[in-house]
Amino acid sequence: MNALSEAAVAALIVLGALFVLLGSIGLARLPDFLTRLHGPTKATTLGVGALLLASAIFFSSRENGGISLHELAILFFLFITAPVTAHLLAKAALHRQARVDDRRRQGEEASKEL
Amino acid sequence: MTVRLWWIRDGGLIGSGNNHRASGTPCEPAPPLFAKVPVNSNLLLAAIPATAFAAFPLPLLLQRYGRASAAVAAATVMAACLGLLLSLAPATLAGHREVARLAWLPAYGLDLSLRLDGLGLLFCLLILSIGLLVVLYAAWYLPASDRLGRFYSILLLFMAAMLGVVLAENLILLLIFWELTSLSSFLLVAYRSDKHESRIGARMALAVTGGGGLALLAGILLLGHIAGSYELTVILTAGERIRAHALYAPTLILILLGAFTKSAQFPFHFWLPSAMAAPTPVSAYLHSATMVKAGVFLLARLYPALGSSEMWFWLVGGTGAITLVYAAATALFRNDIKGLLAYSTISHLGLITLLFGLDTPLSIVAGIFHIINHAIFKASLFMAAGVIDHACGTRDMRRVNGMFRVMPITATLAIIAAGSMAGVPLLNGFLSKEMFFAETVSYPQFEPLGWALPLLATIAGMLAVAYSSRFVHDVFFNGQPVDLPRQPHEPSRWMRAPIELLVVLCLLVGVSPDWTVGPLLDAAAGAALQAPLPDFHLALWHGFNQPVLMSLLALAGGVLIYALRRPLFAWQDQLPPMHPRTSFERFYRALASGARRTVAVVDNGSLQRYSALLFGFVVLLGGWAFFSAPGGTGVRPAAQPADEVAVAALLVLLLGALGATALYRERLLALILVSVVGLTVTLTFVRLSAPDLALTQLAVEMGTIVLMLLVLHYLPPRNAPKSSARRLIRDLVLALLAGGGLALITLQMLAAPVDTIAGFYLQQSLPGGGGANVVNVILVDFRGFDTLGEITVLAMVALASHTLLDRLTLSAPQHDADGRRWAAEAHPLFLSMLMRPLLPLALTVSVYLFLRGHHVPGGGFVAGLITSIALVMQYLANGIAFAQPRMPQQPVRLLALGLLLAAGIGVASWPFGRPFLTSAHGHLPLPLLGDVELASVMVFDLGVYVVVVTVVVTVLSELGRLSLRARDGEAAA
Amino acid sequence: MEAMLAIAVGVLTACGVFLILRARTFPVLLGLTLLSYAVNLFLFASGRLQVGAPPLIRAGAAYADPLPQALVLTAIVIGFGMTAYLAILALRSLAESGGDHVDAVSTEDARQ
Amino acid sequence: MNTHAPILPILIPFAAALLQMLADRLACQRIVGLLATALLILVTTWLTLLADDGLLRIYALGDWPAPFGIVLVVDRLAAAMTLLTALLGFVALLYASAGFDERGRHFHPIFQLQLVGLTGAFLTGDLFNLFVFFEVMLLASYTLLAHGGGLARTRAGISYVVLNLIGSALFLIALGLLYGTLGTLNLADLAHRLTLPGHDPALARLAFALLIAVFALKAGLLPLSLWLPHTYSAAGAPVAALFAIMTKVGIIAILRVQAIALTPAIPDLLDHWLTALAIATVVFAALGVLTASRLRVLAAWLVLLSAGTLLLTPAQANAQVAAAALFYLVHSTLAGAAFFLLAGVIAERRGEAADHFRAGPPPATWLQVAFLILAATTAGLPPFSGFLGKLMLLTTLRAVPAGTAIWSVLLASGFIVMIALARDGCLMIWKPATLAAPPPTGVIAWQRATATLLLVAAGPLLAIAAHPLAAYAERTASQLQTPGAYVAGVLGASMATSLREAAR
Amino acid sequence: MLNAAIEIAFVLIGAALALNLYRLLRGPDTSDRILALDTLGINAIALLVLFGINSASTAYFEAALLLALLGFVGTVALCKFLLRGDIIE
Amino acid sequence: MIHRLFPRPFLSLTVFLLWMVITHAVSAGLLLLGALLAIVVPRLTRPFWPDPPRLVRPGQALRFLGVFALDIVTANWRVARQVIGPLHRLSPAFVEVPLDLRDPFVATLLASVVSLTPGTLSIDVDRQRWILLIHALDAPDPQALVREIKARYESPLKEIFACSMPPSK
Ligand code: NA
Ligand code: NA
Repeated sequence: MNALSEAAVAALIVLGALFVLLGSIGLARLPDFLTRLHGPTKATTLGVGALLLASAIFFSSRENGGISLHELAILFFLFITAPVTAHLLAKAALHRQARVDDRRRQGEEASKEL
Repeated sequence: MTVRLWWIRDGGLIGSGNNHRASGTPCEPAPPLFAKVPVNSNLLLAAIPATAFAAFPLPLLLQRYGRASAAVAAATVMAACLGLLLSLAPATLAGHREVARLAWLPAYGLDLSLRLDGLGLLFCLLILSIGLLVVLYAAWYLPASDRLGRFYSILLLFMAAMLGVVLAENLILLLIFWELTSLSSFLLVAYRSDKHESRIGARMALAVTGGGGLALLAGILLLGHIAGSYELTVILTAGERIRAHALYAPTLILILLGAFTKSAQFPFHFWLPSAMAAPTPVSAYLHSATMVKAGVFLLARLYPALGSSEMWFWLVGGTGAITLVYAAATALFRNDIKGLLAYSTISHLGLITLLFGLDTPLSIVAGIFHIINHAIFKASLFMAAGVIDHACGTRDMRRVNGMFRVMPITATLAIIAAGSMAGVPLLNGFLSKEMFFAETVSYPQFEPLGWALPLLATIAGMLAVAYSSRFVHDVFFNGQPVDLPRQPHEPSRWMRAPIELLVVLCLLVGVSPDWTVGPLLDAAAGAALQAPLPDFHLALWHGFNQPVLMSLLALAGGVLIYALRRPLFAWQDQLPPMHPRTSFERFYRALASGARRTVAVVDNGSLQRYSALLFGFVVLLGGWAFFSAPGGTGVRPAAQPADEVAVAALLVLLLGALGATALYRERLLALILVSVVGLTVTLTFVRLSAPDLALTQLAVEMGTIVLMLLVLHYLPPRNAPKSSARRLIRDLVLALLAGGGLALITLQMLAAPVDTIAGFYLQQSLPGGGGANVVNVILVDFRGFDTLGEITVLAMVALASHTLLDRLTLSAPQHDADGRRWAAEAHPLFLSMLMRPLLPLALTVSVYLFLRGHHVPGGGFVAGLITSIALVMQYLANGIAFAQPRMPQQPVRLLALGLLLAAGIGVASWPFGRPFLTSAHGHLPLPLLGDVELASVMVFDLGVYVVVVTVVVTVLSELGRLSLRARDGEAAA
Repeated sequence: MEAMLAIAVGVLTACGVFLILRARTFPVLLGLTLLSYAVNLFLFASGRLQVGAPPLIRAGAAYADPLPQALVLTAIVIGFGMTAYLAILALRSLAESGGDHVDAVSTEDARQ
Repeated sequence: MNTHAPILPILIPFAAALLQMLADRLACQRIVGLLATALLILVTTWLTLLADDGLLRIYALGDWPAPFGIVLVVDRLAAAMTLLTALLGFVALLYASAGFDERGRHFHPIFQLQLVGLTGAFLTGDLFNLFVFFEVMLLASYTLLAHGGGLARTRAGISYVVLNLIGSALFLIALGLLYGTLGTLNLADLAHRLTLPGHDPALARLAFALLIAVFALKAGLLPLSLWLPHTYSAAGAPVAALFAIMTKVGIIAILRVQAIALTPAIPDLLDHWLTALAIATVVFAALGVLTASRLRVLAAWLVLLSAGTLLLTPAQANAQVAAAALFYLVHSTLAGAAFFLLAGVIAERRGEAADHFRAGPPPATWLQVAFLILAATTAGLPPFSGFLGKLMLLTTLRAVPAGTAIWSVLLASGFIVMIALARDGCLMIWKPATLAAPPPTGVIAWQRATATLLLVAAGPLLAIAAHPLAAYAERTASQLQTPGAYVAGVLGASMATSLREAAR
Repeated sequence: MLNAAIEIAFVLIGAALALNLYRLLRGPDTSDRILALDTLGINAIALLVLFGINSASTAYFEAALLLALLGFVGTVALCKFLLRGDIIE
Repeated sequence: MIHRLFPRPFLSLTVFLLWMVITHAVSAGLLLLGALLAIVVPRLTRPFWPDPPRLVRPGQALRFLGVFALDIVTANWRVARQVIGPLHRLSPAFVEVPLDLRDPFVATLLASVVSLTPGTLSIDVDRQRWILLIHALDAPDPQALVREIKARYESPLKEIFACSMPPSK
């Protein structure tokens, strides 16, 4: 493993970890649910992405291994699933934030429609 | 079959390879006895009980041809037995002892061995001859509506058991017959099974005599242990050794318990009067020749082994004496004719017992003589009582009066028999009572209170005369009958015949004892004593001596007592009434309710109690086992340092677990916290070099969340009452003990030295198992059998989800725990859209993990879990209506297919001569593709995959389907 | 590392035991889940703890003990099946008794 | 086929279950089940006869030698227990085939898998594999217990499942501790290593103690057995009949572990507590017998009573005691099962009064006779198997340390059972209904009658065949109590016969 | 250099885990807790990747892949539960 | 022929690529297996994806991916600063984006892209009015955001999947 790739790996690792932390800081710090939701779903995506890139470079540059691309698969799945979780979380939070009375009315209306 | 049959004759004991006879004493052969006998005599002996037992169902089978056929069958069986017995009688009377033996359970000293000696002959004669009379009597006595087959069959069974008791050579065999008499007499007493008093009387008889039988069993086992054999031949010659043994006292007490309960000795006498609920023929039989006589028979039988000790004297003599007087006194006050007779039976058995307790050769002779006499007069008396009952419709002496005028013949017969009972001269009862008086007078070992015993005997004699007088006077004279249900009359000729015969015997024996019963008495007494007989001769008149004086006193005193009956009865009326039957029932009820309370204290029916007991037990047992180890082991230090990630993970885990526990009432929150724990455990597995575990744990975790949420939807929210403080403390203590204990054990184990078999797997995984992922090779190959069992378990869960959820209807809540209505949108768009590409991609990943699992983390389980969760997500995202029709149908067949794949490839190794589940693997060189790896375990793993997918999808979708049913239910309502 | 694992096992066990002793089916389910985590970790630990040595055969590598791993895997899967079974039973009990008490008695009965 | 004989008792019901799952028609399932169970009787009889040569038959699954692979070990004990399982299975299935199996789904495959679990548990020589078979057995039994539905079954089911899940957790802890201390899972290998130095003896003791606790839970030892009467009495008649052998799995496991591993190395592990608790179990069960208000509940208490009686024996570590215990085990299993079937048939005949101990239409004469015989058998009255079993136990247990207490409790419990059975039987069989009761319902299906009578007849038959049976039990016990031969046989034989070629 | 980077990264991710935990316990709503759980899962992927680089082993790959593929199932199910109560309908 | 084998070529390609990526090795056997999966898996799962949109411009799709990746990186910096910066400066807002798209799957893709791009989060799609509801962490000018999303993401997606027209049904 040459120095360049080692440096790149090291930088990406720190960067990735930093973004992971940032995401969690957002989660802990931001004032309400919807803003909190932005933190982790964004920053962690890039954080994990950077770490995965580091991993790809790391394993690709080792003597015996070929090019390591399987980290891409992880990223790929994260990208498919992250919006879904964000979407459902947002929906759930909005559902729960609405006042009970409103919701009950809404639910009744919905059941009328049905 | 290793049952061997052999017969031996005369004495010598054939060893039965018994290695359980703990005592090292060799079995001493009995001294050869007496004369030559016909060759097949032991077969004849065996035939007596064999016939009885084989033929006892005969009346029941023949009853369809009428009562007469049943009676004739019973009589024939008895007569046949009697014939067999009589053919052996001459030799026996000559002093010969016949022994027959058939192996049954020789290792435990139990053989079917029989003996016929004088004692046995005497009892057999009584059993069979009185039995015949009872059969005859019953045929006329029992109402025409009875079909009698059942009655005679039970009677025959009872008779057979009695024959067995008196003919047994092996003491355990004796006990077997003994308990059979209890059992069959239970049936006889309960003959009128629809009557409450019959059932209770029968149960009391069984409880007392059967319970005594248990004591007897224990005593016999001890006796056999002491003597080294259960064969009488051995035991009867081992008296010295037995009496000297440390276990003599418990042995004697246990055996006496058996004898006393059976022969209704005080304080176990109470069952006998209640057993009068039996039909009178049965009473006649039980009281005279059988049942109660079994008890005194046992005393006579074991006298050479157990008698001749101070303990014997005090226990046997004391019990006999008390019973004699107590029962005689009680008899006087009974208003029921059968009650009076029953207590007189008890009293006479006390007399016999007392005679045996006096422990002199002559007292034994007298005891046996009185057994004969009592049998004869008591049978006739009961039959007479039956006649009266039959004729009058009641047995109450306050109503039955003046019967002499109505049935003079029966009355005469009864009066003679009662005379015998009272000990009036010229009758047989007088003779044995005289012998008894003589024995009390001459008893050598009773010096300081030399007058007490004769006094007691005289008082008992007076009482006997008194109750006999009452029987005679109150029934046959004493004015007019009062308010009888029926118009009394003389009984039919045949019903009276047995009584006539017996009364004639009373007279004959009374007048000429030597000529009538002399030889029989000699033989019986000789067998009982196992020693030369004492010098005695039976005669009516031995001159005017002390016994005669006592007899006269008794007669006079008895008449006097009866003359004073009015004040006596009045006095007795003030006494608190005694009802053994209700007392027994009360005793049983108290026992049952005590049991119920105790059981309820221990078992409150609550799972929480059960679980707490289980945990508590394990903690205690584990603590004891650990700390009782020889050479205490201190806590060893841990080996590897912990890094910051481990600390962080531990923190997460602790918070998750403790949070879930503290907040368990917030169910959803607790579930989330538990998932956090699961995630941490997954990471722990990854960290500690177990990637396969991590994959499995993770996939299972997802399945578990879905499962729990499906359940949580229905479980009623927040209605659980809080646990009490005591309960909380108990649970906390248990939890801390269990947790702390396991933590300490974990530390201790991790630091303990060990040398495992793991090396074999690591070494053989590639060459033998063809895979680099050792965990997978273990799962599908080294320990594939475990995996087969495991998927069987899973398959059953799926089957059970069908079984248990079939047609189950639950009502789903209309709003969440905070009262919100549910969101309107059932299937959010993003979810349902993004799940569409995810399914093929997840499938691809699971194919990867499946195919490569033999070399990298993965395998059938993980692949199956991923596939199934991807499929379950289809249900979740798009609903059952969308997903269900698209799934493979017939899950049960799929399960079978999966199991078949796994087991089928296992069987495929059979043609190659290899055991089940032997794997094969190899490389197939193909053009273009190079070596393709093939392994039979792939098929196995495919089976695993199929089962896992089917199970997870089936279970979760079955649970999901509940809501459809709930909705249908609401729509219908 | 050993101490960490021991603490984890101990706490999971304690929490599991406490929850299993509750009166409602759902906490019992959670308790059994926690207990099975503890048990799986313990069983796993019987092969001792090793970092970075998965039992995948490669030249010149050190390996963790594979056997406990296989056993734990079996235990995890069976445990899942059992949890599912108990969950189903809890629902059945709910349908039949109308409540979620472990003794399938109604709340009023349980208080008495 | 001779080579594969040891695994047939597992594979036959397994194959039957698969066939039944494939052919979902009830009629087919019945035929397959009955045929398979009959075949199982034949095969296990044959195996029992084979095993009587005293040799161990080791079947190394996957051709991997013990202790690395799983081995089935057939000795007299294992073979005889599979035979008992097969007999019981056939009778219970015959009974169930008259309509009970229609009361829910998948009765037949689960029944067969229950047999798989039982035979596997008796045959396996590997403790983790035993765990797996326990799970198979228990899951099947959970489901069979619930078969037919009803709140009582569900209630009993939850207790049963939760307690057994705790038991499973305990089993795994014990296994982990065994592996972590001794490094192996094969019973013979464990016994072997236990005698060698170099392990932590306290941990090994603890591990075996926990193992025994798990078995004791299955076996019904107080205070772990409070669930048992509820569970057994809630189950349907044929299911409860089959359950009669389930406590025996625990007892056999204790006997085996004690004989093979504990006696040579940790002889005092069962001292002081097992016999005391067994005595407590007997006392408790005898009290329970007095509280029963219907026949099936009584039968359940009797199962507990026999379990307690059997648990008196392992701590004695004595071949003669074990032989007596084995005879008693066979007797009590069959008698217990018979009681459940009889309760079912009587309940059917008495309409609303069912098997309650109260007045009602009297059952047919043959049922009365059957009840009497069975009651006598169970109460230990001669001349049936119960008496002989008790005789053997009393004979062999006289000289053991707690002999007097054991004698007292055995005799007293016998007395209580006798008076309770007399009372309850009188009420149920003889007490006529005061009001005009509904007439007995129809005829009893021949399958049920046959099954019941077969089991009732076992009492007399066992007594008649007592000598050969006791002799087999004695040979079985002496083989069981020769741990050296077992260890050498399992570890040696499989090594010699089946190390596969390195080339493969 | 690489080792130092990894050490730093471990600390950073450890801190992230702690923050997740804070949110998990703090709430205030169940949806916040679910979000924290979800983030915990994603951070765990980062941790796994880091483990892989640290020990130069590909044995962590499958676990990370699976977490990415299945980690959202729990979140989705929990959200659906909050929304509809019935997660499979 | 090709169409027969690969009725959903884009999905088949994705499966094949995924396979090659995760197997982490190249051999003839694996390639063949990958091809096999590319045929079999889409067929097996076809019932679960009844109405997939058709990818008509693969080239543009690649370019779109590039833009998207770049956006993620740049926007991340911004969000990172916002997260650690003073929170009162943020002006979070709900923004409604009227859609020209009429395909639910493509709309979902758009929503995903919006979600994955830092600072914005798709909340829901109103399928009656075809409006994408977005929550933005800091949106001082909502209309600018709407324009940016429509221009940067919606119109390329429309072209890639050829789904600007309302569906015929
Ligand atoms: Na009178
Ligand atoms: Na549902």
